Amino acid sequence: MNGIHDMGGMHGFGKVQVDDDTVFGADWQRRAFALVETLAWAVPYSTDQHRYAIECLEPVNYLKHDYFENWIEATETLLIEAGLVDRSELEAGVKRFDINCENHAPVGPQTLVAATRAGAEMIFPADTSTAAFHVGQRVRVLNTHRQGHTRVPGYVRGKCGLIIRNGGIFQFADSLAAGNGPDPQHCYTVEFTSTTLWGDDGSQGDTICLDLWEPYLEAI
Amino acid sequence: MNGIHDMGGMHGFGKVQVDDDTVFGADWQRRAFALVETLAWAVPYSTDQHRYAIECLEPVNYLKHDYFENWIEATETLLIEAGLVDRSELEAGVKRFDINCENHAPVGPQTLVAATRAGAEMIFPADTSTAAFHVGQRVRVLNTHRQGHTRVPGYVRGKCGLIIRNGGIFQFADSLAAGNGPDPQHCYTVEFTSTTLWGDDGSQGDTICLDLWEPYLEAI
Amino acid sequence: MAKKSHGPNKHGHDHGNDDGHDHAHDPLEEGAALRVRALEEIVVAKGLVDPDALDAIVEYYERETGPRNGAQVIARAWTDPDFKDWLLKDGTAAINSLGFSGYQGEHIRVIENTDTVHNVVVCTLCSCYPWPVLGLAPAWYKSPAYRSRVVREPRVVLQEFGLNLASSVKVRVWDSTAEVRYLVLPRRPPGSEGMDAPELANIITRNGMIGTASV
Amino acid sequence: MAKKSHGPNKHGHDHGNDDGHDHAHDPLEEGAALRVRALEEIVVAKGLVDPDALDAIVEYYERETGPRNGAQVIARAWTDPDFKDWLLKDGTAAINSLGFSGYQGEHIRVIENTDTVHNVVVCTLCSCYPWPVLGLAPAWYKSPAYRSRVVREPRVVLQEFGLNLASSVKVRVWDSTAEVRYLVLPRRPPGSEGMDAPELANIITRNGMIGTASV
Repeated sequence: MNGIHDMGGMHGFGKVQVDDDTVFGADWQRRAFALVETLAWAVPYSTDQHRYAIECLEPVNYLKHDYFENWIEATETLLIEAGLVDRSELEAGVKRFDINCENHAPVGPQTLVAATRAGAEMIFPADTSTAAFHVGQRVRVLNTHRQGHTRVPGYVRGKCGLIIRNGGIFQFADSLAAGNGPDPQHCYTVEFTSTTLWGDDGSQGDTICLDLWEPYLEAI
Repeated sequence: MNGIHDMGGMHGFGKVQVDDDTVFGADWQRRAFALVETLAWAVPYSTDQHRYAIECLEPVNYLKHDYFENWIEATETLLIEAGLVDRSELEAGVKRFDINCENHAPVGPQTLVAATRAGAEMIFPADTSTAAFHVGQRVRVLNTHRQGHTRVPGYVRGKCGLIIRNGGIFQFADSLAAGNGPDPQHCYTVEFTSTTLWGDDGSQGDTICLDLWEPYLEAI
Repeated sequence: MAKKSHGPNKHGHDHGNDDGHDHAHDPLEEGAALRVRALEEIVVAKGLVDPDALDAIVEYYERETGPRNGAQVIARAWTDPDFKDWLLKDGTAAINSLGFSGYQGEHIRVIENTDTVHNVVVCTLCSCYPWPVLGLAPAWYKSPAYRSRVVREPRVVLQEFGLNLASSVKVRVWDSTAEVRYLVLPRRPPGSEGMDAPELANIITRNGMIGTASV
Repeated sequence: MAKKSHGPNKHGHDHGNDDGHDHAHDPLEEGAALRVRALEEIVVAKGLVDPDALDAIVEYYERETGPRNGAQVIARAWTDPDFKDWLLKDGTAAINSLGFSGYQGEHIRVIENTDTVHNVVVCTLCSCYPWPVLGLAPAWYKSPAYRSRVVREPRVVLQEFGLNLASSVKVRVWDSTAEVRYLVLPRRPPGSEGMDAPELANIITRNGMIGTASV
């Protein structure tokens, strides 16, 4: 979707606060982070579903609120969609109904840390599908403007670049976020010249590289 | 500039509140409108300079504040830039220094209303420059991403359309907003198919027409 | 949006609906009202603004502009073929001839709805609008929702306005990006054959002349 | 951002800098803190969350991840040519061999700065970042200013970080749009020839491994 989150190339956000390397500035941010990571097991939701819920926040809130408050608001959305919490509970700050946890089991500390250390399974065997494109090939990014979650930023759509790597076959974010399973796709690193993306306002000689799934691309 | 104001095509702003046809919902909005129109004479500033000042507001304020508050904040910026008011006066709500009004004369009611009825002079004689393009010609919009004010929305940049009208030679908004005078340019109506702009997510058979000044365009 | 103005209005311009009820307390709204009052006081004290000019310009827009002007233009075009030809060829001149002119209406182009084309107007970058014939823009026209969506999914937006177009009708969206302002000439509705121009003007709506209604 | 947590912390997790000073009163911040506490109470009461898991995951990230991990990887690469080759060929495996692995680090690609190419990493769409080797992302990396600008005007942004690149050096910006996370291998600075790996690790900064500093 063409959301406020897709801000590559925008003007108006001022200078980078280069000295602000805060990770958690307040304890509630730690708790927010922990809740998002932990609830992902019980609800459950994938990272891409959580990202999409963030992208669907009201644009003014996306900009106004703290980064971790946006994470929490997105998780509230996912909890409500799953029927596990309702709006009145969140407003009152108290539980008003019980749920059947059979399909929403809480994760324990050991399991959670062990799984976090192990990481997610996102890649599929190389022989499960044939690549449509090859390294060294020039491709164009499709000009798509769907409502759903996607990982192709607006600033490369319709633009041509060079495939510099085939990273393998990965779960496809667009499909996962839409609840349609991993739908594995080849994912390529595509290099664009800055002037292709930004015209005369680009940075002469410089390039931008993105990892783009095969369905985002077409041959030229 | 690629500002928050350039929102053609964005998702995330919800349904249109079709029944809200309020012009002024509160008296302060009337006063805000009148101040912006009246101060344009004394400071002075052009409509395009005022638009650019709005575009330069912090994105979160642009979305959070009332439309007329944005108009006022932009006018405050222009007053400060002209040295006529300073930040401390605005914060305190009281005058702290006098100004020499010789070059900043207030407009009287008769003059203002008569001038408003007459309108601005924006067009130049047809024989003052030769058109680079003609009706029926296909053109491409340049892919520009400058910081300054421009009237070419992001969603048509790099896209091809058909010139359906040469509207004449007009003052050039980009130049006026930059304080470089009218720099008159031919201004064309260019029609784009919806699918050119939005790909498969466009509206089949429908088109979008924009008035675009000659410097935005190139022959194809 | 709170409609009550806060505090005494020393300029005597309170046209707000001060109906004695307490409206919802909106701190953003109050902040804006205070901000505008502060600016007004400073610039009047500095001699940059003549308070009478403030009154005059608001009165001008509220009394002399508005969609009733545009409705007269459209009604005339529906009842006078020569005027209609002129209006479509040189909108500004034809409109001036009815006494409507001025700022944000220096160059008006009238675009005609037909059996096969429906027109709708927007300003994606700000809120350009033909003030002399339609008055100042309504809130929805200036909203991010309208500005962002009507260029990408005009039919969905028009449906929200209650306007369902046949797929055989092409939509043309006009984004007011330069100095021309657009006015839609709606199709004269069936059943209106017996009406004269003043009667016709009464059935023509602001939304019809923007393109978010059929008439 | 206020660093003081508000009210009694009944879970006993106050790692904040509660230094006894009153910080600026930020209603947005307070609203967020209350919101998070409310959600925590509800989901714990419903049995969706084990409070011990909340503690454990924060402790894991604060203790076991962070830029010191990445610095060890880089120092090893600077001192062990075979490891460097492996790291550039299969970053994930080489990094795993040093004991760093996990969520948001399943596929790490290491990109090498040279005399002619400088690399810098961003995630324009959210804030993707290689957690196992760099920890959670710093505020500036997640900011709209960085995300919007570094892909369009990387040299201007790098100058704000104090990094002035010669025009002969090409900048490659890596926008982390899919599942690969990027780690920059900075150039070993002149004068560091006598340092061993632990000493080298001490001079390698988080920003150097993102690409907003030279080392």
